[in-house]
Amino acid sequence: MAASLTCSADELAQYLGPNATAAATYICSHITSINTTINDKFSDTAFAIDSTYLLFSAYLVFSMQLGFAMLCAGSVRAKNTMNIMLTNVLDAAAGGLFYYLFGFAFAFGSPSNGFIGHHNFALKSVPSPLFDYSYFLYQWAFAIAAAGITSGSIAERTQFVAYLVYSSFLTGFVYPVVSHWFWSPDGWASASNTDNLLFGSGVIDFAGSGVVHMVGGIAGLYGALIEGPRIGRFDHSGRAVALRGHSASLVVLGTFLLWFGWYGFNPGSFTKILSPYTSGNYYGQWSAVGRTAVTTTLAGCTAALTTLFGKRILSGHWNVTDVCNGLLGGFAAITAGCSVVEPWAAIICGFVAALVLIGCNKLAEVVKFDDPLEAAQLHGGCGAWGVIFTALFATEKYVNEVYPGKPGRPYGLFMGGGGRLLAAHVIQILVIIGWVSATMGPLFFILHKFNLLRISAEDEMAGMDLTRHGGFAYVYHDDGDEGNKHGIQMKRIEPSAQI
Amino acid sequence: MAASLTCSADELAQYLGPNATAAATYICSHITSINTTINDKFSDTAFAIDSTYLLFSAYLVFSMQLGFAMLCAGSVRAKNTMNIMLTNVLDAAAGGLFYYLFGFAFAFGSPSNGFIGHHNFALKSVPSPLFDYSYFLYQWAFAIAAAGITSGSIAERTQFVAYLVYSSFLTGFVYPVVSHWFWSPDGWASASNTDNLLFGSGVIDFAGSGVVHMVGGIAGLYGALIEGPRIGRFDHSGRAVALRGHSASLVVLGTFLLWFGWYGFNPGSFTKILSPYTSGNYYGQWSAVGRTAVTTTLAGCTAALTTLFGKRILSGHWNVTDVCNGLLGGFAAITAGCSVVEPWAAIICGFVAALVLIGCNKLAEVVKFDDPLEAAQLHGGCGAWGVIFTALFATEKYVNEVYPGKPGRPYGLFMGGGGRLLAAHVIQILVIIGWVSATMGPLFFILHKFNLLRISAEDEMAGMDLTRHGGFAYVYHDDGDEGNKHGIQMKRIEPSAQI
Amino acid sequence: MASYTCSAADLIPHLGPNVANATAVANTICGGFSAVSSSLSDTTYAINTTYLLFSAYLVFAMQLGFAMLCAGSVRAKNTMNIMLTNVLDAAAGGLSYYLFGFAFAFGPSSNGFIGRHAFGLTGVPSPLFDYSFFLFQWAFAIAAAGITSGSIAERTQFVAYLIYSSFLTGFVYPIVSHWFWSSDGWASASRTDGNLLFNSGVIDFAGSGVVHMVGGIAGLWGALIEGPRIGRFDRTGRAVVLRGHSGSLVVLGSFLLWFGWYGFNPGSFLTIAKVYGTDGSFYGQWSGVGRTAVTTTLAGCTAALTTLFSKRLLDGHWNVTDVCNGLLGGFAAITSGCSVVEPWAAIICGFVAAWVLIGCNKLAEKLKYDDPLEAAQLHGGCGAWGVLFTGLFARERYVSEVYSPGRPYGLFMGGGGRLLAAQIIQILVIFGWVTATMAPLFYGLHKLKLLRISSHDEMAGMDLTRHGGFAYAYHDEDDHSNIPGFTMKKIEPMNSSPHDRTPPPPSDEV
Repeated sequence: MAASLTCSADELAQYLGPNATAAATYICSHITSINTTINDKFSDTAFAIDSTYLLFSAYLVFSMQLGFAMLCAGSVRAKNTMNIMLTNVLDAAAGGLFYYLFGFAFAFGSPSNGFIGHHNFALKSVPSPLFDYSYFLYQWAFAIAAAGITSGSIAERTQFVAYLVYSSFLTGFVYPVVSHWFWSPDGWASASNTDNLLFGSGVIDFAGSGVVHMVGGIAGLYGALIEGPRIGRFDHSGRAVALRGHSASLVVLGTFLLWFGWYGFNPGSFTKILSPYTSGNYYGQWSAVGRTAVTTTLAGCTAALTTLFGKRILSGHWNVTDVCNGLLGGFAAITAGCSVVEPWAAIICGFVAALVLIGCNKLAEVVKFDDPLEAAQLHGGCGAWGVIFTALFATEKYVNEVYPGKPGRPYGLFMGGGGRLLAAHVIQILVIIGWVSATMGPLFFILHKFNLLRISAEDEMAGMDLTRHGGFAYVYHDDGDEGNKHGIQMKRIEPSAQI
Repeated sequence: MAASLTCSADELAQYLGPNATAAATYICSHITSINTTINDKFSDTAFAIDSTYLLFSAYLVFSMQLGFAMLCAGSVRAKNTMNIMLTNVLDAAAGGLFYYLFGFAFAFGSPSNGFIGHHNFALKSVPSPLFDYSYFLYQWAFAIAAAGITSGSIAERTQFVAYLVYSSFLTGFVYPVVSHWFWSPDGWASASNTDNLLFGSGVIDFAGSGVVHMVGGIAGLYGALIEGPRIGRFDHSGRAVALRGHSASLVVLGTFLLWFGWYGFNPGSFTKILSPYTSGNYYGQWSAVGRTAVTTTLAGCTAALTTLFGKRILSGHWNVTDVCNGLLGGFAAITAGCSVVEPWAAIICGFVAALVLIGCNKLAEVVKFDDPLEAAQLHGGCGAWGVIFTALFATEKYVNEVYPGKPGRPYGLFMGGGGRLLAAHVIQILVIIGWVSATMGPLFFILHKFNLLRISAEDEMAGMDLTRHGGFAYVYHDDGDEGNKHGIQMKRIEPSAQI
Repeated sequence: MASYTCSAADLIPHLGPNVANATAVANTICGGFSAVSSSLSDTTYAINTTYLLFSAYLVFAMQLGFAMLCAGSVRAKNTMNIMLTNVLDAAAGGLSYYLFGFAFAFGPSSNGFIGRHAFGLTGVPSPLFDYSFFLFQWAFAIAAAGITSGSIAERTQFVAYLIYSSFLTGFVYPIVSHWFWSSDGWASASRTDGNLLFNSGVIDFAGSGVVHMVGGIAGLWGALIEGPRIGRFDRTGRAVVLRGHSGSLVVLGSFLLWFGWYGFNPGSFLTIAKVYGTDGSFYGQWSGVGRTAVTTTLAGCTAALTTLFSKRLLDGHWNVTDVCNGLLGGFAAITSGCSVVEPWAAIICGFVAAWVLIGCNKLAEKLKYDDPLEAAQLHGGCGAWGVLFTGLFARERYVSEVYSPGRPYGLFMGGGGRLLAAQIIQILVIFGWVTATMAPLFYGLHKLKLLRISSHDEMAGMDLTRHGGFAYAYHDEDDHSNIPGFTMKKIEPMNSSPHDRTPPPPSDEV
């Protein structure tokens, strides 16, 4: 944002008349230096504001990890609570180390080829004019979210070691490579690729319906498919039995925290707030950031209401956990297009996302696929819908503002922008499915073959907290200690009705 | 905030002496163009900072919805937890749609008459120089807070359908109209009304002790009055029986989250942080924002301590849920005047608010009014005190800084500012009571007459979660399903398996 | 802030005699730039205040984290009690810090030992500090008191709690923060008169010593003087784990603390719009802030992983509450040096912190010291390690950017031993000062029988005896006999069972 206002002393001296060289030099050097100083100051200011914005957005995205932990904890049975929460804590912790050591380098290391980055390992040469520490923190918070999604799909029946293995692999390699393709300026399908856009368009996956949610969801799909449903999930006649989570309060808490964090996830993906579209105008990137927050809100709200009434018709009661899942489905779907669609389109996005989720859940029941958190359906299914949705409803004006420097880009099919964006997005869905299948599928299969994936049936019945994690998550009654033998504890915990 | 580098070539030519027109033009054109650039950049910077500030404040206010959900969940009995949490999720979701479609237009649509706005439906013509998307998001977060308050008053005994009806009506119509009166520049009682201030003063309800808290509280009062107390709340001799909430941890969690969110609610209501009072001085709106955060903190802290000792004297134990309610009462009270009072006055505000809450609770017990969350007493009672308090303690300096452009406004009675502000505030309390009574009273009464308001006595005894929401919120004991003798309860938790 | 070199007086001589009115010309050209300068200064104030306020809100969220962590770590029968203490830390701390704590800590023009101006925020805002600074410091002060409440949980009278908490927040902690953080403090690294301790001053950026050690050592004395909880050590002297009642609340609290720590550490810069060296560079205080967030994250992550595997080796299971404590230990350790070390050093910091915590816990078990939240070990032990760590690994460039150029830095980075000497002094004086103030206080309370509750109350749980009932009522059928007082008895069936239990620690059963 430098203004080039050169003041020429020679020119001025002519105007000032004879013997005025000294004055002209003085005046011009002042005007120039003042101009430079002011520009530098503005540059400082912009760095400070953008860093503040990005850092607080990163903190919000981090709080989603808390949301995942609470959502997962509430959605599993009490006997596996410690296990699932530990996996969520470790997603963040192990993810922090791996993403620092090589994940970030694979994803954004520069210069690189279109497939994978190979610089900036362990944050070498950071900060640079390309990215600052705050950018790393923000991307780390995204990476751990992907791993968090998968942990939901394979909950309640997976060995802890398998969990450690796949989580490191996903955060350290699979996810960074995908994010390189679509988000790095060097990525082969990135919309900000400078020399060769896919279909002249590139993929507009603004905050990651595909990059984050589909990756996490499909990884979970393979994990859950390969290890099979939990014991008791389908009875001998093959009918589905709901294995209810142990605490709806935790589910609602987690959902609201995810909603809260999504305001960092979607609007934060701009990574900068101080960039005017026309300098001096009230309308600039700050408005686009606000609009993104609004589309996000509306998509989630619509999906929640649709699910409420849909489920009421289908199952006869008003179910809060289903509403929470619907809400999250709406968010997962709007994530790709949040910055380039109109608010009214977000309502359509949310409405369809709720139907997609209900459909995927029906399908999962039919094919006897068991996902304790509906993570594959929610993040995989609604994420894929979100990618398609963007290609249909992206508006010309917003696409050009958000992805500048290349006028006349393709935009949404329904908005009159032709089919090239849609083609790019179909490619995105296919390559993500292909890549995750090619990496995570074999990994889970090998773990399965080595008997490292699924816990034994006894352990599953008793609950992993007892057998692996040193005890149950809850001790509401103090006398529980006395006879701490398996099972006895459980019965004795509930004395109130005996009195 | 334009920096003025005006340069007149004519004037400069005179100063420079004869034949200097060219030189003057040259110098001036340079200075002018620098000036334009600088002004544009300042304007961009200001938009970016103010939007960042407003958006993160809006996120904080949104997190209050999570706080309400947890507070309500913890304050009801376990058998109604799903119900109350669902209402809180839906406040946010339905509120999002309604406020987008017409609530915002009723409240802030411009131009409008003094009673109601009638432009900007569905965010048409937003962003405009008047307001950006972030402003909508902020106001939406306020609107859903009002509905959240009411849901507490009628908890544990209200049909879900009634809930949907009143919530939409409150968020979509009743609350927006009130906020139009007091906050829109066109509102008849607004302190920022440009042509005709009520009593030459207008109402100073900075962040909404009246507009948000009293509206929510009085709506709850009517709801709770019309449907009557919960079964068992008053025994046959008429003595009050405490129906304790099921989880104090959730109450404390919710209270702290509300406290956290209140830092968006009160200081955020400035909506801008970059406006100097005297340019170049360390004291500006940023200081006022900080002061508002401090007054908010002190009022809540004082109210909590007062309640602690007051309740210890009255009931003999140190009660954490009462302290939490006292704390929130202090916050509700300071909300009106937070930006225009001194920190020491906030301590008085909090002290009296705690006493008001204790008094209202005693009164409610005497008249057999049952409000599971004390919402009518807390938000209605303490909110009204807050409105009065502002009229007594607003300082001249702060009133003029926060409501600029009209020197010599009335201020607090006890600070020597005369009674006109107090008169305006008494009017505010009366019209809010009148308006909410005239709209919500009949609504609840009609629902009552159509038997849509209160659930049946059996449903109330069994708990709404079981009868309406598909099961209880908690399943701590997994083996419960088969072996639970006492246990009818446990079997019934999972009706889907029997179908 | 911005100083422009355009001065009318300088310009006039250059204009020469041809010019009719040189002064007016000079004023026209130069004037107005001061308005630009003012506007830039407004902008800086607005950015920095926004940054500081939101950081303060994050730090406040840590209080919620403490409340949930403490609640989950105690037994269900004492939940109300511990949560009430956490609420009151914040509330009572708010008043006492407003009235005098802030004045003791930062009151301007003071001696090296204690501040004595700005009581009740008189003279605030001033060019020195604004309301937002007060709010930020208040959030720190209540964190210190929150730490201590964990150590003495489950057995302390509520009145004792009120007394020590006010004393700690209103006097003991503010003085320590004055020494190390006020520009007048005798050991402060930003001391304005240039008379630095060992020419260095103590680099305790966000308070491993000032906050965590103070809270931890205060807790140590409290827990030592009142002794372990009943049943914590069986009659053969073997330690018995008294498990907290809810792992979910522990994880919730730990994550909230992690979330809040992003206000605690990076927020301690107080400003973000500040250049290092030249204007217009991409590298400035905003990068320092980001780096601090990264070092904080890495230290915590490493400590969590180290704890996970160590505990697996030592105890045989993957324990989430231990991992949470390890995580927090890593954060407590990095807090001191977060802004002046490289990210790779943060990994070392977290690795050692995990072992320090494990070691301290082993030691505590040997000595039959009982701390329900491991607060003394975690905040005291890891905090002390963090202070030393800074003395070893502080990097020259960052020290000169964050403080001032040409000062001693970390021993292992080639900066000599003076910083380490100052840091050792810090550990000693904090230990001495907290011992000299809090230990007599706790001892006095103990002698007056105000410290520990009766053993009957302890067995029944404080919620029942002091706080009007238990925290949880999951089963509604309690209602039918809802006569006040009777409910309470029914919730707690253990009254009927004898208490000669010798429960094996959970590890035995796996």
